[in-house]
Amino acid sequence: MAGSPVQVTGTVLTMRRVDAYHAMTVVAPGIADRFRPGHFVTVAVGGPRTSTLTRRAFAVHDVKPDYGGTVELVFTVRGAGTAWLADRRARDPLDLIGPLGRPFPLPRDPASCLLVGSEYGAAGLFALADALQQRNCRVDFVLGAASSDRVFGALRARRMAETATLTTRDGSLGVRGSVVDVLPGVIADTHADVVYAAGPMATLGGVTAVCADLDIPVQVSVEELMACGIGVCMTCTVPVIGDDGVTRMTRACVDGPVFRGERVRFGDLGTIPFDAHGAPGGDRAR
Amino acid sequence: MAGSPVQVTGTVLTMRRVDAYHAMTVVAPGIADRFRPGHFVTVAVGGPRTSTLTRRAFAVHDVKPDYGGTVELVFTVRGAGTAWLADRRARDPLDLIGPLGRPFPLPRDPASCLLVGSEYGAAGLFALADALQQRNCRVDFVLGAASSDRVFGALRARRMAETATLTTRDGSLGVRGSVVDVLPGVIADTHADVVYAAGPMATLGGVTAVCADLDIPVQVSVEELMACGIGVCMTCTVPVIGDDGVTRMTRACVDGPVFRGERVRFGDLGTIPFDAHGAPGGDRAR
Amino acid sequence: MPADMRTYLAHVELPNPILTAAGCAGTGRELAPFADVTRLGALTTPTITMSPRAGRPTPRMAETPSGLLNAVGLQGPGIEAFLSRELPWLAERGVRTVVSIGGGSVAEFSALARKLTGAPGVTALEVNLSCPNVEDRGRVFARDPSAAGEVVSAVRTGARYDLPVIAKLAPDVADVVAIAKACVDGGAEALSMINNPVGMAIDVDRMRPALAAGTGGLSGPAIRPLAVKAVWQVHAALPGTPVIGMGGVTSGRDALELVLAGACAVAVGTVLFHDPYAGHRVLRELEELLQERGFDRLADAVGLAHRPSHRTDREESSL
Amino acid sequence: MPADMRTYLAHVELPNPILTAAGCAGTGRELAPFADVTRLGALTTPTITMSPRAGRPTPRMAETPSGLLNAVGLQGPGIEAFLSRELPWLAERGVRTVVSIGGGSVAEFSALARKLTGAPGVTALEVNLSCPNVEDRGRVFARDPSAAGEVVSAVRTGARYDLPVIAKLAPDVADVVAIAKACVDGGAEALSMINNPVGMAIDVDRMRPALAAGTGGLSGPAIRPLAVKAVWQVHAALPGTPVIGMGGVTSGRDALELVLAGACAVAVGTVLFHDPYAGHRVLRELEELLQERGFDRLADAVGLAHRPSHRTDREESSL
Ligand SMILES: Cc1cc2nc3c(=O)[nH]c(=O)nc-3n(C[C@H](O)[C@H](O)[C@H](O)COP(=O)(O)OP(=O)(O)OC[C@H]3O[C@@H](n4cnc5c(N)ncnc54)[C@H](O)[C@@H]3O)c2cc1C
Ligand SMILES: Cc1cc2nc3c(=O)[nH]c(=O)nc-3n(C[C@H](O)[C@H](O)[C@H](O)COP(=O)(O)OP(=O)(O)OC[C@H]3O[C@@H](n4cnc5c(N)ncnc54)[C@H](O)[C@@H]3O)c2cc1C
Ligand SMILES: Cc1cc2nc3c(=O)[nH]c(=O)nc-3n(C[C@H](O)[C@H](O)[C@H](O)COP(=O)(O)O)c2cc1C
Ligand SMILES: Cc1cc2nc3c(=O)[nH]c(=O)nc-3n(C[C@H](O)[C@H](O)[C@H](O)COP(=O)(O)O)c2cc1C
Ligand code: FES
Ligand code: FES
Repeated sequence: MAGSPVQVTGTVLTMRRVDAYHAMTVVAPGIADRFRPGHFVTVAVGGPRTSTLTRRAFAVHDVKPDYGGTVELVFTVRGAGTAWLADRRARDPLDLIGPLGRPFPLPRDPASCLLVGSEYGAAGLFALADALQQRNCRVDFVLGAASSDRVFGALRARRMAETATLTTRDGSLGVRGSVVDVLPGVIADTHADVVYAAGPMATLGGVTAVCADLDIPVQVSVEELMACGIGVCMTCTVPVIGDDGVTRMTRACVDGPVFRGERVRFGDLGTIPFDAHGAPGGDRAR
Repeated sequence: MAGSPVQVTGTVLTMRRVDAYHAMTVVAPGIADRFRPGHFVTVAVGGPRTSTLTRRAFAVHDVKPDYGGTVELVFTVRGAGTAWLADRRARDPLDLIGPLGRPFPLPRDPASCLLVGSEYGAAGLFALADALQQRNCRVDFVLGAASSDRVFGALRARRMAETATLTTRDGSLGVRGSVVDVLPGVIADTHADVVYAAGPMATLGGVTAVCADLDIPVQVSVEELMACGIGVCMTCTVPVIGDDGVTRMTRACVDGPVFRGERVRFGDLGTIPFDAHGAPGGDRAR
Repeated sequence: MPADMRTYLAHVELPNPILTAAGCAGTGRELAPFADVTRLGALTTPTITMSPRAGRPTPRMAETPSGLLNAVGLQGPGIEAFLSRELPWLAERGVRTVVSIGGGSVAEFSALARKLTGAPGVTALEVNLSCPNVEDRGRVFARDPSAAGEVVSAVRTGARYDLPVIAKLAPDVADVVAIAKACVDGGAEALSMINNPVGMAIDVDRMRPALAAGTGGLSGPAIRPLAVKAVWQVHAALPGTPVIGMGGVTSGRDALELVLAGACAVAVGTVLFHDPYAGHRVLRELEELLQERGFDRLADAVGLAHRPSHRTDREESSL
Repeated sequence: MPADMRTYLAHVELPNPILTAAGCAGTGRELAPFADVTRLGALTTPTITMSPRAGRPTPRMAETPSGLLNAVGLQGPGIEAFLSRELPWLAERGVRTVVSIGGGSVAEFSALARKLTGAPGVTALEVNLSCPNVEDRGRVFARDPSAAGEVVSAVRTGARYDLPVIAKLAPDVADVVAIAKACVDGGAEALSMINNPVGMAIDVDRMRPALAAGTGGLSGPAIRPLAVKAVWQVHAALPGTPVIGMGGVTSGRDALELVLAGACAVAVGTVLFHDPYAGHRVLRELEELLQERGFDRLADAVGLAHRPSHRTDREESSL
């Protein structure tokens, strides 16, 4: 049943602050069992009679076999839902659905893999790094953020990977600039065969452009506002080019969030590309 | 400033179960200072981003000078708001407005006072009993409810009053029946000069009818759905006969909740009496 | 004894009154891991259009208090792909399927009805009247009694006689009863309500509309009072017409509210995004509530809140 | 530097844009213990009618998700008592007062306007168009452009030329812009929106409508998306007409949402029942938000979300 999502009432095990982030470990056996790197979960927020209806999506940072299976999420407080989540305490119940989405595809043969994480996007890459190393892949990291407190996982990346390059926009840690700026150099240094990236859409677009230039395959984990996370609402679509060369408005939650970078039309985000399947033409119901 | 309401963020001091009731003590200095028996408070429920917008009204059961002033509420869980309240724990913040409403008028000279409380209506009568006894009034109680676990304050009533008559509808405690059934007998036995009553509207109507028959003054604390509790919304009106003999739809929250029983048109609750001031006639905007 | 939960949409019997709302249950496949969709009263498809539609640009959603704004723009594969790839999956499993259809003109609606006639597995057609009429400067059919009636009658004529036609009404009209009557006169055997009223949110950080499309449809518990009102008014005016009530249902109590107002079936929409198992949960809760209240049959509760009231009611309740 | 918060309703300057909504701030006296009502942009009175009105029977309220249903039925003392007992209290304290008026006929509206002309302390008249027209089978004025326009023009004629006339619109109409235009054509110098859409709740225990009146007006955050949409559409169509936005405002962010959509003033209603100090809090929060965003003047933010969008917006925001 790997991959088939379940809805569970988990129990918060621990809450920690990690710089600008909250790390939450939840006992959620059915989800931990089925997890593969790149999966995400959705969380019901606000408690009974809340006015915040929609679930919030989070990458799974880690799963552990403890207590039958735990999942760890790492998040920043943005709006109402994440503020509520940050207030949870050990033993609180938490309603989770997962694992969701298409996980990162792993190379069949050992390869040199460069993992690029910007902001909280970094959180989802560590389970991937583990899986890659188990397959005897070389793993390198590029982690970046606006400021040093938002570079997630630098220590762990340094410990586990061959190299870990850090960037901050304000220069407070590592190289001043973005992960995209250092990418060509790091790719050259690490002889990367493949790049995996997670972070804001603009960053993913930049990473994809660099990889395309250097003709290296890149897998990106995209983000789009999600109302359901399970493929029924059609709010999370991204213009993605299919195997047949046709661009379709493709659901990030079930057909992604991981896509081959060059398939995502980053330049056309927030639009319906004129050549997309079903793009406005004759028929215009609401 | 006695009587002028304030909005305060109180702190829950204790939560106790008392039979079918929850008793909650809240540190709320400004409110305790201004309290007189018969006042009520309103409580914001549900926390941030709740979907339950309106405050809930509760009689003040007791005030104490501890910690600068505490108020105690006694309530049963009915819907979403009281369920949330029942989940509060010591040290939780609680947003209160009070004291609200017109308190019980006290007799100028010592008198024999019969206090009639049905269901949670009993909660508001103990502070009144204290005040009456301080004025050298004789105090007797009639307390009733559907079943024994819902008769509030029987012990305390027995301890402090000359007599305390208990009634339950299922006969599980005291006399089987309602407070109204025993009232004529108790009035005769205690030589009551005045009756004070709180409880469901039907009970108050019954109490008032008995008192009218016996020609004894009665003060009732009425209950009507309240959206604001401070007199601005006009949702809590009850048909009440004014000093000029004219019936007006009168706000229970600021003009009550305490009224002279014979002024309340219990038989016409849930209607606009045809002879009420402004009753439907010519002009009918929405 | 549990209440008999069967209900009827025209002559079609459903084993229970809980449906999914159009556009909220995907193609059926997506819900399957969470809940047995064959056990629903019926599943309603997203609105199917003639041609494939890419829908609206993102952002397509915004959360509002107890509500959700969406501007998906009827993204879908078009009728041919629906018939070849989506309907068969439902039909094979025996999922009772209400097919929602949408078009920009009367002719398009009628063509869709013809294409769906005879397709195996179609339980009923639901006419999504919240579509802009390209022949009337994009005014939606649902806002104009005569346009609404015309569309319904074209669908009724295009579809086989034994396929019930349901007209789906929007609440943001001056007089929903007038639209309902026009639809029934046009041949609708049942009505469903409410579709999303149009709403909007502004992102105060970007200082732009939160949705790329500007406006969107409001759904969720926030709109339940509008749904109850629409069902109540239409049931009062057309007591013989079956009504599928929807709008903010999250629990059996919410469903019962719509039933008492006059709905003989209830659809769950937005709540599925929060709880994919909600349809089954709402059904169980509704069954329990009916049983507690001593109902033998769901049908006896339909519209019951319309019975004349007695003055004594109030006093009993406050005892 | 704090932003200049002054705003204008026609030629009348208000020191700040936060008003109270009609029927939500009582006569002013009730709020006074909690907040200094003279510091509000203005206080709007409950709708004043010719004769005293006892209103609707109770229950008059029901809570709904993020909303409140009310059926008060315009209980009030009538114009004479208002002029002799309520207005003077406000006038003496210098509370800027918008007087809301309601009638069952055009003649009644016009008579009210004449009675209020010259009364000291009246800042503007607000015409509550959500009143049933007794001459048109109880159809509310707000749902019919010509009836709305006629009422407004009668009030405009009845009131002194220098007393601004504000028309208050309801959202449950097929085309709010058409009503807005009719009101402006009828002489309204400003528009206020939204009044409560009609909704309903059923008490599933009593199995009866929760409100004695059956239906009621829905207010609170649940309806904010409907308010933002109405303000947006009307501002787009009539950019020169001042709009007072209201509907579910609970915070400065909510107020800013309406301002960016096109409102030059914002009224707080239902939130006052929860927090009697809300008007002042919302004002302070709005000031802070404007300052954070670098605005020198509130006026510069009004309708700003309408500016043409650039593709780059999206990318900036996701950085
Ligand atoms: C696949 C995926 C994985 C994610 N992983 C992480 C993670 O590991 N750590 C982390 O901090 N954040 C992650 N996010 C973003 C996270 O979902 C948002 O930060 C969160 O939903 C914001 O909720 P809020 O209540 O704080 O904000 P609000 O503004 O109150 O949210 C309002 C609504 O918008 C949706 N929403 C808002 N921002 C986003 C967003 N960026 N993506 C999707 N929906 C959004 C919410 O789900 C909600 O429905 C991920 C998003 C996706 C799609
Ligand atoms: C002056 C006054 C004093 C009261 N004192 C007490 C008391 O000491 N102990 C106690 O247990 N209860 C008391 N009540 C009743 C108490 O207010 C309700 O039980 C409570 O509001 C129910 O809230 P809920 O969230 O559980 O129910 P819900 O059904 O969720 O409430 C929905 C809405 O209806 C209102 N409402 C529901 N029932 C009542 C009611 N009976 N009276 C007024 N508003 C109501 C709520 O305020 C809320 O706005 C008093 C009511 C009034 C008016
Ligand atoms: C994301 C989304 C998509 C929808 N798509 C459709 C649709 O395709 N056709 C339609 O008739 N209604 C559509 N609706 C409206 C729902 O079917 C339903 O009428 C409405 O949302 C009210 O119910 P709810 O509050 O339970 O969601 C959609 C609603 C949502 C939230
Ligand atoms: C209890 C109550 C009474 C109201 N009375 C009036 C009224 O007399 N006249 C009027 O024009 N609007 C009246 N309204 C509507 C409000 O003025 C306002 O337009 C509406 O409630 C939306 O704002 P809100 O969501 O902030 O409350 C009333 C609203 C409520 C809740
Ligand atoms: S979030 Fe609903 S389809 Fe992807
Ligand atoms: S509860 Fe609002 S006026 Fe009494």
